[in-house]
Parts: sequence; structure tokens; C-alpha cells
Amino acid sequence: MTETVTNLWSIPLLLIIPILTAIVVNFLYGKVKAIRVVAILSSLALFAIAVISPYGYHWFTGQPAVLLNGGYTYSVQIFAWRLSLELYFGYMQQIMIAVMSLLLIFVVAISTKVMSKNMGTYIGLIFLIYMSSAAIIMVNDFYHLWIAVEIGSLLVAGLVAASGESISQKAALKYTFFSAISGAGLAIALALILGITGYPNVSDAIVSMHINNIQGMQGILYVAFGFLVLSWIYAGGLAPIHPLKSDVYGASFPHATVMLQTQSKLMLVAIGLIILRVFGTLPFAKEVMLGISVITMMVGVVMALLQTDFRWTLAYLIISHSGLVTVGISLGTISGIIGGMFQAINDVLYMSILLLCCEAIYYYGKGTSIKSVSGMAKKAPWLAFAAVVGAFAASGIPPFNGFQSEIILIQASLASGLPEVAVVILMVSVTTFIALFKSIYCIFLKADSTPETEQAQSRQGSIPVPKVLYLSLGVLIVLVVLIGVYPQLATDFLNDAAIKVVSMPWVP
Amino acid sequence: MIDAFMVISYVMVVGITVGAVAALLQKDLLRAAFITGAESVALAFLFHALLAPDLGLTQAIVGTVLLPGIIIIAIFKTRRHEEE
Amino acid sequence: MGSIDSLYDKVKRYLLGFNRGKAYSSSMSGYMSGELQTLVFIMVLAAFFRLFTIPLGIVLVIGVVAAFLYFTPIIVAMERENSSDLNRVLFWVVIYFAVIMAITLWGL
Amino acid sequence: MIELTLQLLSFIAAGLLVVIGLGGMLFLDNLIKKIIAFTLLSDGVNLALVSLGYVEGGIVPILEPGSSYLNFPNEAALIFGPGIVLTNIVIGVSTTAILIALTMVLYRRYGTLKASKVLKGERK
Repeated sequence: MTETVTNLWSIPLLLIIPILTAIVVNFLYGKVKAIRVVAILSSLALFAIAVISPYGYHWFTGQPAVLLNGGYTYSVQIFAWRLSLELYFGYMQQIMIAVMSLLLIFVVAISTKVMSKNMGTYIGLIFLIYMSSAAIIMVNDFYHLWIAVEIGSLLVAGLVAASGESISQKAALKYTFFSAISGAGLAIALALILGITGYPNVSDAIVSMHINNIQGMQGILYVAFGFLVLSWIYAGGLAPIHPLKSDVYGASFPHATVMLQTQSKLMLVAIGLIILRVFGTLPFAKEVMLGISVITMMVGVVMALLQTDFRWTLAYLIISHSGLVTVGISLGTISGIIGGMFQAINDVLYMSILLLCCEAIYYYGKGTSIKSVSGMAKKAPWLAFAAVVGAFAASGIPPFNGFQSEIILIQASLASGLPEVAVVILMVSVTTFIALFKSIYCIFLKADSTPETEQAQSRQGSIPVPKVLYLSLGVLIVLVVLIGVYPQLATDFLNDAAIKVVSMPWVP
Repeated sequence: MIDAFMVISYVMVVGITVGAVAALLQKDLLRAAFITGAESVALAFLFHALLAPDLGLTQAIVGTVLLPGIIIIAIFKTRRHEEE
Repeated sequence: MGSIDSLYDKVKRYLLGFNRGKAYSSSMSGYMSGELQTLVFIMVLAAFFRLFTIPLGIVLVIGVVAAFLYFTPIIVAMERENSSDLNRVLFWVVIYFAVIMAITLWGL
Repeated sequence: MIELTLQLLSFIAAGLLVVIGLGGMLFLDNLIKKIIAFTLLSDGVNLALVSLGYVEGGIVPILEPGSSYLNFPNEAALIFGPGIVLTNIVIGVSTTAILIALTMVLYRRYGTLKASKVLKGERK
């Protein structure tokens, strides 16, 4: 479908439907059945919109673009100053939002079955997190970028605090405190970029930086770059700020962590691409991003080794694999960016499998510490199979999708002359395997030795895991194997976005 | 010729900085909340001086009434004096 | 002269000496593998500096190995450094800002 | 000596506010004091953004129907800074509300407002 549609109908729908659902679900506070129906219906509608929608722009200010000779035009083929706040829905946005909507359906179906108290606000928060990540992936102007990051951080704090224990309220408090510094920094970066280029629209800003001579502004560009990278680190949970984000992942319900990690991966990709488009030509810009993501990978995976709780191991693994995503993007080459975005999609999928298994263990009621829970393979064999598949996919073993994206990343880093990055990627995938299998061995494969689990085991043969969880695990496993065997299913969507970022940064 | 407008701006800027430091050094949190309110009145005037009247109104309402109100609710629910 | 794996036993005994003497539990294995993993990661980080000059990279790698033998239980420092204490995270962000200001004022 | 115009004056005030806010957030041990430092920090940033677009002797950027719009761009102050600040004030209030709610919940659990006790690093 060629993309000439301006003021595309699907973009506002993708943002308004989650907000409406959040409001409606809040009103239906008590009635669980009604909430479940409304939530699942609207997430199916979102998935349908993401799949069938044509590609195009949505200009918020509505006035047409200004040509060089002063005339106006709505067409996007010829060059014109857009002067507008706009959202863009292209190939890359389509696959990212489609994958996220699929996960939204599973998360909503599971959480309405599993959650007992304050259901309405909880589901509303999940839908608003979907909205904030859909907004950030489609953004093409700095103003909406700033709003999406701000709203995203508030919603993360709300969702984490809603999961009840005091450790999650502490994590939410620390995370919200930090949103002040990153929000203020992003506002100043916005003001500096506006000061230098004079345009809030990202494409116009890039064009004006290419046309006008900004030799004297090098220092100011670096400060704007620094603040933008700070909010990139904050939204995605990268190196210096990863303890706050790992607390957020570890302290919330596993099914909520599925949405949290999807949001932070999408924010990493979206802000990373905007930083690359605007500051790609700045010397040392890509090296700073590369350094941050390599350190994140290392710290995340080493800390994952030390944890004795399955939930916290997964929390640190998510941090480490978001470092994998950003190392692809900060390489700056076309195959690097494709590898980074493909890794984001794969990572979201196989981490959801592991998190849903963790949800089943948590739902079984014994908590997820590997000291107290054991012998689950006998009680829930399909759960053990799904966890093993998720572990294999996470550590990049061939038939699954983790392998496809890691191979692209390794080739990209070797092609751009950085074998150390390839070494780090290989070690991260090996250590992921070690960390995951330590937990999986203790939880699933180890025999049921402790006495108090004797009576629990005698109570009933297999544990009461909700059917809908097995269904979503099945669909995810099929998807993971499908992308693992046919990677071009996903990479076709990502190619033109990567080429545009590298060669024509002014086209979104 | 001393420009009255600039003199008031000087006073307001000094008021903001002194108010900010004073708010953070108070032992009694209630007084800190009131000083924050006073400080944002000066900020509202400065927004008017910097040709952003709509901001001045918003800041006057939000900074003077809403934020100290929220902080006072928090103090009411927790503890008034800062422990040593 | 002892079996092939005596080197492994030496390293294991050396590292086990530093732990609080708990029995060999699953968390202990995590700490030991974490320790060796951190060492290799820091060596790879040191090897990055070969981009500037090759000898600098070599010197740094050897320096990292020597430093490792000196303060061996680096995993404890690593875990403390990663604790989510708000002031520790804010400290690292202030260092991040200092680097930005240095680059800006240096006028790169 | 640089001539101290209103714009330079408010930039200095904004810088001071940001420094005081950041310092207060870092070093003060009381949670509510940290929240007050947070509001000061966002006030400082707002002041910096507004004084960015100030035009000496200019007019408020509202285009009355009667006035000529030819000379408007040179006289009017830049509207984009205040645009961001309007949203920033709203987001600042909602962030403060979340912070206060979480502080109250944690106070009920820990009985103290000292950040060193409440926000200790996690011992997983």
C-alpha cells in the first residue's frame, strides 16, 4: 500500500480507544464480567486496527505543508516545511504496535482472570501504558515525544504501585522521583533544539540543521544530546539508572511486567532512532550510546546471575536485553538498526513467555523464590516446556527467534569493526542461558524435597493454572518458532525504516 | 532613571531564591509549604513580566494554592516536624 | 603433579575463601560465576581502548587482570553498586552530567 | 560589565532554582522536603523555558484582530516556551500528587519520613 494518506484515520484511533477503554473500565468498577468483556473487545479492536491500517501521517495542526516557493501542499512526496506536530504510521510502527496489541490481548485476558481486587483501575492503567507506547513509537515531533515520555513514567509508577506490596510502592516512589530530573532535562533539550533549529517537527529540525551552518553551536548540541540521552536511559532503564527500572520489573506482577517491558523496549527504539536521526552526525554521539548499552548488557546479566528469585532474575535479564536492543541501534549502520529493532520484537516475545510462566508460578501461591518452589515439572508439565522454550529463545538457540536477531547484531558489529561488541553479545546470551537454567532447574526440574510442599503436592495433582494462560503461551511459542524459522516475516517491516534513518534522516 | 519595573523584578528574583532556600531549610514542614506558596507568587509575577500572562495565571493558581494544599494534606497524614 | 583440574580447584578454593563460609549453595554458584563473568567483561571493556592505540589496549587488559588479583571479591562491590538506593543512582547521574558539561565546555 | 536585562536576570534565577532543587533532592533526608525540592526544580526549568522566548520591549504573543500581522513576528515573544511550561505545570502537579500518595502509604508502613530508612537499597 503506497503511503499518501495524510490525516490518517487509524492514528488517532490507536490513541483514543485505549483512553476511552480506561475511562469505561474505571466506571465499571465492581462488575468483573463486564470489565473482562470490554477490555478484551477493545484490545481485539486495537489489534485489528494495527493490522489493517494503511500507512501515512496525521498532522495535528492541520494546516498544509509550506513549499519553498511559498505554496501549500498536502502531498508528502515533494519536499516542504511541515511546521506541524505530526504522528507517522509506517511499516516499522505497524509491526511494533501489532506485536504490542497481541500481548495486550493476552495480558488483559490473564489479569482479569488472575486479579482479585481493584480490577477497574488496574486494567485502565494497562491500557494507558499501551497508549503511551503506541504514541511514542509513532511520534515525529519533539513535543509529543516529551509528553509520551512524561505520561509513560507516571503510568509505570501507577501500575507498579497498584501491585500492592510495600516493595513495589518503594520502587514506584524512587522511579517517580527520577521522572522529575528526566522530564526537566527533556524539556530543556526540547528548548535548546528549538532554539537552534526553530522547528518542533523532527523532520524540519533535521533539514534546517543540514541546510544552515551550525558550526558554532556544537556545545549546545551536545547539551541537548546529553539531556535527550538521559531521558532515553530513564525511559528504557539503561546503565546508570537501571537499578530503578529493575526494581520496577521485579516488584510488579509478572503479567504487568509484560506490558512494562514492552513499553520500555518501544521507548528505547523510538527515542534511539530520533537521537540517531538528529545527532547521528555529531562526533562521539554514537560512541556514547554504544558505551551505555554495552555497560547495561554487562551489568544486567551479571546481576541476573546473583538473584535467587525467578522474578528478579527475569527483571535483570530484561534490563540486559534492552542493552542488546540499544547496541544494535547505536551501531548506526543499516543492518545494526535492523538487528536492534528485530531484537526488540523478539525480546518482547520470548520475555513474555518467561514472564507468563513466572505468573503461573506466582499464581500458584508459593511466591517465585527458587528456594521455596520446587518440583513444578511434575505438577505443570506444559509450563515446564514453555519455560524451557522461553529460555532457549532468550539465549539465542537456532530454531527460535532470539538466534535470528542476535546473528544480525553480531554480523553488524563485526562489519562496523567492533569485535568486542560481538564478544559481549555472545557472552550475554551464554550468561542468560546460565542464569535462566539455574532458576528453571531449581523450580521445575529439582525433585520436591521440602516437607511442606509434600502436603501441597498431595492436595491436587496439577496446579490450577488458568486455561487462558496456556492458550497465550501456546500462541507465543508458535510465534517464536515461526519468526525463528522465517525471520523475514518481521525484518521486511523493518528494512525501509532502517534505510530511511541512515540515508534520509529527514523522512520519518 | 531608576526603572520601577526592573526594581520590582529584582525584588521578585531575590524573593524566589531566598524563598527556595528558606523552604528547604525549615524544620517545620507546614511553614515550608507556605513559603513554597509565597515563592510561586513571585514566580507568577515574573511570568507576567516575561510576556506570558496565561502562564502567570496558571502558576498563581497552581503554585500558590494547589501544590501547598497537596503538601499540607501529606503533612496532616504523616508528621509535621522533621525528625532529627 | 596433581590432576588436570587442579588449576580449577585452586581458583575455586581461592574464590570460596572469600565467601562468608556458607555451604556450597545455589546462590554461592551465582556469586562465583558472577565474579568470573565480571572479570571477563571488564577485560573486554579494557580491550575496547585498542581503538585509540593498540599498546594502550594491551596494557589496560593486563592491568585489569592484576587489579583483579588485588581486590578479589569484586562481585560484592558490584552488587552494592547496583543497589537501588536513590542517592547512589542520583550520584551516578551527577557523574553523567559532569561528563556532558566537560565535553561541552571543552568545545569538542 | 554585562548590562543586566530582565531576560538575563530570570535566567540566573532559573539556574539558581534548578541548582537548589537538585541539591535539595540529593541531600535532604526528609521525603516531603525532597518533594518540595522536586517542585522547585520543575519551577526552575519552567522559568528557564519562559525566559528563553522573551523579547525586550515586545508584545504578548496574542494577535488581536485589529492589529497588523506584518510586524508581529519581530515584536511578539516566542510562544513555544510557555506552551511547554503549561503542560509542565500540569505534569508537575500530577507527579507531586503521586509522590505524596506513595509517601503517605510508605509512612503508614515504616512510620518514618527519613529517606535513608524508607528508600534503602533492596536486599533481594
